[in-house]
Amino acid sequence: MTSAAAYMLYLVFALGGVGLYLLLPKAGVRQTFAGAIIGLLAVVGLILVLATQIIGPGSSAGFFYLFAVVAVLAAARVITHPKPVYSAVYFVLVVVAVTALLVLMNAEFLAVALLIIYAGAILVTYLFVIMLAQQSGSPVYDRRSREPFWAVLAGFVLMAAVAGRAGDLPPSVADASESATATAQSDQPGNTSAIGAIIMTKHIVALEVAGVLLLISMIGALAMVRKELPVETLEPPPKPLGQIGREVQPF
Amino acid sequence: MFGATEYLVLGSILFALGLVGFLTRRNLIVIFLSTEVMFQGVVINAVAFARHHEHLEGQSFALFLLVIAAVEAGLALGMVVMLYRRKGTLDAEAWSLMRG
Amino acid sequence: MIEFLTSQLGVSIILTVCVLGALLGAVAYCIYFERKISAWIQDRFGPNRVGPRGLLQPIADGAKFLLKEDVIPGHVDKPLFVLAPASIFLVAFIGFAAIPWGGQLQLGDNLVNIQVANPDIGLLYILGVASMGVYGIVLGGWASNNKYSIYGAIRATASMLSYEIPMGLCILVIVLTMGTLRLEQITVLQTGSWLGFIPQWNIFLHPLAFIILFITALAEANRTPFDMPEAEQELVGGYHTEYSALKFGMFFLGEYAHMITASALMAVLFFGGWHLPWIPWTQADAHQWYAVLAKILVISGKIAGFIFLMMWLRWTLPRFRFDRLLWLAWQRLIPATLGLFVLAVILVYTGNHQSPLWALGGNAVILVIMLASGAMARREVTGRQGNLPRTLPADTRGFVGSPSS
Amino acid sequence: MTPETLDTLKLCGIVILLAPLAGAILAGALGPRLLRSHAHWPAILGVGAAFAGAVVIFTQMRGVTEGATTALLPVYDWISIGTNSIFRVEFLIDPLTSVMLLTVTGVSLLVVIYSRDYMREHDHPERGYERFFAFLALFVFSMCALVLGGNFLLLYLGWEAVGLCSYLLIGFYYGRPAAAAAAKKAFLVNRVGDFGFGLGIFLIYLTFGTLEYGAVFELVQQGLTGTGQALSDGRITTIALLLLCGACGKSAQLPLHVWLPDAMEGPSPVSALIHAATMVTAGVYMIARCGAIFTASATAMTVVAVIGSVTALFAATIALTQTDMKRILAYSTISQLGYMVLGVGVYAADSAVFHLFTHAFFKALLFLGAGSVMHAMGGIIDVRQFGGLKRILPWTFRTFVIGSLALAGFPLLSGFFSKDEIIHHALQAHPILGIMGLVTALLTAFYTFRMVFLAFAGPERIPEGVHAHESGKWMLAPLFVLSIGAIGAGYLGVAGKPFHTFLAPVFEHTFTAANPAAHGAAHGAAEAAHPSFWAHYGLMILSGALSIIGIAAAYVLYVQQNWIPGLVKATFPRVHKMFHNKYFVDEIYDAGLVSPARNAGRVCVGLDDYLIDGLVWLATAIPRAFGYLVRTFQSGLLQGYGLSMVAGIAVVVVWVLWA
Repeated sequence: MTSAAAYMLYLVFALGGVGLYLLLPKAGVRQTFAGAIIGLLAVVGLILVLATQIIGPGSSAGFFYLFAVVAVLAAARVITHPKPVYSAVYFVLVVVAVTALLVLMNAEFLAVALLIIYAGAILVTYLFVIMLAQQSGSPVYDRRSREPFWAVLAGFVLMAAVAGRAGDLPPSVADASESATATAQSDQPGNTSAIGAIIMTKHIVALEVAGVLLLISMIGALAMVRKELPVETLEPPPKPLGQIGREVQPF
Repeated sequence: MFGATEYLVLGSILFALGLVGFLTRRNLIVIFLSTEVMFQGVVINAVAFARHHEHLEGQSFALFLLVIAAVEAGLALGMVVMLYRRKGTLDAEAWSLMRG
Repeated sequence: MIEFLTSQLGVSIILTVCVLGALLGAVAYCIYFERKISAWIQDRFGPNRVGPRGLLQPIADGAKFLLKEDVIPGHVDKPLFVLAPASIFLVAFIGFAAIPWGGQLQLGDNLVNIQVANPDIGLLYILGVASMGVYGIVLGGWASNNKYSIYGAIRATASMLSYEIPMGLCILVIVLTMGTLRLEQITVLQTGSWLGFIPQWNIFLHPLAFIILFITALAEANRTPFDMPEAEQELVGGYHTEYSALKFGMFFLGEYAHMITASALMAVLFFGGWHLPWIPWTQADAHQWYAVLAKILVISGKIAGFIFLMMWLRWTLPRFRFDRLLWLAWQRLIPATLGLFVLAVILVYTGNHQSPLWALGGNAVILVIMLASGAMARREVTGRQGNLPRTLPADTRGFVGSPSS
Repeated sequence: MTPETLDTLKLCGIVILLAPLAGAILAGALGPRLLRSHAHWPAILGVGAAFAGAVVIFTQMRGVTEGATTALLPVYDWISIGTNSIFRVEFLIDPLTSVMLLTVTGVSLLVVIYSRDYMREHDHPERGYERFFAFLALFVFSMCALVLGGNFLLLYLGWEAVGLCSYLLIGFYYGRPAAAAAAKKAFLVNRVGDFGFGLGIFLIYLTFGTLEYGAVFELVQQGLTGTGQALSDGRITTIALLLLCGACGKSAQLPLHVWLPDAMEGPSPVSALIHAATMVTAGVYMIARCGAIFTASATAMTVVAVIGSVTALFAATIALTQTDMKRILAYSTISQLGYMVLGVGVYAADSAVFHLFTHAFFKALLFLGAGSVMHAMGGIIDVRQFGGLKRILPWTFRTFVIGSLALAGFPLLSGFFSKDEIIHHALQAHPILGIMGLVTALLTAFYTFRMVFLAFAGPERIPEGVHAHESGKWMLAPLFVLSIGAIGAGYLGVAGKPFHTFLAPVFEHTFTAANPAAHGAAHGAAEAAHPSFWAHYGLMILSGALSIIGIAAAYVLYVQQNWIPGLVKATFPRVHKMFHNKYFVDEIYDAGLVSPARNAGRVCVGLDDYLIDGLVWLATAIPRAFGYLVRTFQSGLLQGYGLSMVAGIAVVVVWVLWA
């Protein structure tokens, strides 16, 4: 990456940081409109920087731009939306976009695994919990952020520090034979059996450990949630007005 | 020719967005969602490096990352349910018993 | 132009259009047939006013869905309320992309797949898409802001999450036996016969897996006897209580599309896809247009057969109680499918995975264990029913029922 | 002994140790959940197996006709320090061991069987039922380890382990303050004795460089005969007195006897087993086992004899005025133990062991009988509160009388023969010792039958609200078996003296004329070999007459003319008060030892609270002040920490990537 590209990238990041700061839920004046404009400008700038400085013109990376923009915008909404349900739904969008990006990188098995595990299992449980815990409306703690300025500053400094060096990639460490097989696989998309082979041979210990970890976490979660706990605050939070069908206890 | 740079930039952006969400949001569930966003950034990063080096280490690493994410989700949600039962709120600031 | 049309991409695009069109029609006529079959089973006439023998009834229904006022109640969460049926509709249809409809077709110099896409991970793709189906229900139930809807959604989510596990394990049994995730490849591998008259279909290797897959397919599609989310007597309409007009229609069509996907999957995995028994497609004519057409008809016939079976069950069996539903999944189906999975692993390891004798023997052992444990558990089951609490425990009641914020 | 015999002995030794231990573990581990009211079975089976092993050992030892009768059987290396100091787990099996094992496991078996009914109320187990049996079986294991051990280290191990079991069982009813205090007292008083005992063992190791019995005794012998390393006389005397200190603690001899009467707070079977028949005799066993050391020092032997005789008389006088049945029996036990120690002290170790043997039968019988009475009286054991029980508890009464007659030395019962032997040897050693023994015998007969008459004779008196009933078969059966022992055990010591002959090889080099230190007893032993009629039977007739006189006096005083005791009490108030209050020994200890120690403790507490804690407080003030400053940074909020973490990571990343 040239230094010009890097500086342009920092500029875009700074713009994005300002936009994100404005978008984060805060008390007082709503600045979401300005934040959205600035954030979109930053995304457009990001595309321009990527297109002109990093990927270069002429390259057919259209799908990358599409899914990258979707991923970034959805991720921004995950962290800025005042309703947790929407955060979760936007996160599904992030997962779908990342899945697509993984397909672009020929990691098809991983892509589908990500979709099944994240979108199919993890996010549904998140939604489940959100639905149970918070049926509608957004309480005050969803409408106020904690120290948005310092968080955005720290996060974006970190991002700039890492992304600024992303262009200085080390040369590929693949040796000739591995490279040949990988190329062969990339010619014919689909590397499921190759991944299976490497996981079952080279990373077999890690696989076993992962299985044990899953088992332990399952037992732990069961043991934790089954336990009866004393309820500290019994009175429910005040009800919002104007909700139909919610005044009668179901049982 | 595959260029990994743009994927790495994207990965770092997702990671940082998740980080900011983790630091600013007060809803326990959204905090965990933010960590999952960070995971997505890491997955993209790992796979991009795997593509760059043309081997499968990165992809298998990302697979194990999925396992960790599943474990985290299971335990974290269990804890959230329990905390919610205790206090009737999802506010992370309701749990500051370790204040010095 | 001709060149493009005869390439794989062109064929895929044409196929997409055809399949989508055909499916929409098929789904609409599924509803018609459901009504006809129910009438037949209950000794009634069924729809017979619109068109000859009521054949235009689905079109009239569709027109009604389209033209009715699309009510969006005031208390709902509007964006998600709209998103939910759309997502369920979308998810129900994109799964068809990986179904192999008719083998390969010789088009000029090209040999093209009669399949929208034949990815390396076809089966996983279908699983992944199917796992997204639950979002429509969850979001619809939550967004409706209605306690019946949310109960329906919670039930649906719990049952779908639970039944996805035995479903995935059943599919894994076939994957292990076949050694591939490509649906086309799985179909091709089921060519031939044993002893000259038994087709080499997986149903004859793992009948138990098929039965369990069929059960889970019913549960995944929320069909009777597993249609708890919309149990009318308890929950009005379940998660789609608040929906009307086109959005309701989308939920409705989504359910039938789900049935068709599941049937196609079962046909491919267990009944040899487009194979007909005793008719070997020889190399010479296998890729000719008439062979492909015959194959498409065969697989469509198999799908229709499964759909008929599902409808038959719906009008025959009573509904499960919800806790029994989850009990069945977690305490019977998952152990059984785990056993099948282990069996498949052992068979592959010993190299007997294509031997019906060994596979059927293993299936029989697992079936016997299942039945024995069921018989032993019977007393406990009746006791459990007697001890069911009248009301939910206090903390659960507060957790689920009370409006928070 | 043939190798096969040695193998059998070793196997039996292992069974004797492990079977009760396994019983204890099973009863303790499975009792609370699984066995519940069947928790006695592991203990009964374990102790039964041990008893069977003891019988086998005994028959094997009886069968040895030629060669050495001592077998040292190493089991495994236990502790090895360097290369030359190896402490092994090893068994020493000789006639003394086999007799002790037989006594211990036999009485234990009977007591465990007895406890099955005793520890339940209306056939419903008491709280801690399984705990009781676990401890009891553990005690049997410990006692067998003590007896079987082939070196001083194992002896010490068993010594401490029986002390522990005693503590646990005295405090069995830990909810009662009296029981807890009694357990504590027993433990502490035993610590005093054990401290001396431990020092003695250290000194043995220091002097001889080994703890193995045979080697040590060999070295002592060589030192005495001048064939080996020379020993200073004082060293041996010191060792012997230190060991005696331990024996005093364990066997409740004079300065350290105070714990035993209080130990009666434990359940009656425990009193019968541990505080009458087995554990308290460990001291006697130890002195007998270490005869080579004790007989090497005339001073030590004198001290042993004096302590024994004084304890015997002293405890007998206290027993005259006690009213608690179990305490009377406790003082009687101390008194009889005094006899045994006296016997060892006058070079009559075989007689002492014989008395130990017979005493185990009749004293266990008496305690179990007292327990039966207590069971019937609903836990009341004070003889002033009931009387005339002989019709209510006929079988208890009969067996109790047999035990009492044996204890009183009534002619032709077991106690008569064994006690008579000891008095005989004492008279030969020194007339005063013998006369003290005779007086004690008279008093023994008197107080024993005072108790019998108060409890069983006269008009029926039962405490209010008690439903008195005879005990069940599980309790009566051991009483019958013990009665037979109480009547017949004495005949092993007459008519050819098979008992003494069996034991003779153990003591032939120590408690005999061959021992150069034993000149005083040589004359007596020689005379005993060819006794004239009056020299032998005269004493028998005298002690039998004393016994009958004592019983008759008790009958007169407590049945016929029962106004006399009151008159005596009124006439000699001071003497009665002194006897009744046990010579004020507890009070003296309290004033002389406990109170000063407590006051010193208070001073230490004050120092600790103000001086030491003050210094510590000062030392902590600095970090606390610092902590006060920085605690504001610890918000307790997850994301606060997260923010600082991310800031730090950002700094590090920038540093690493860009600097």
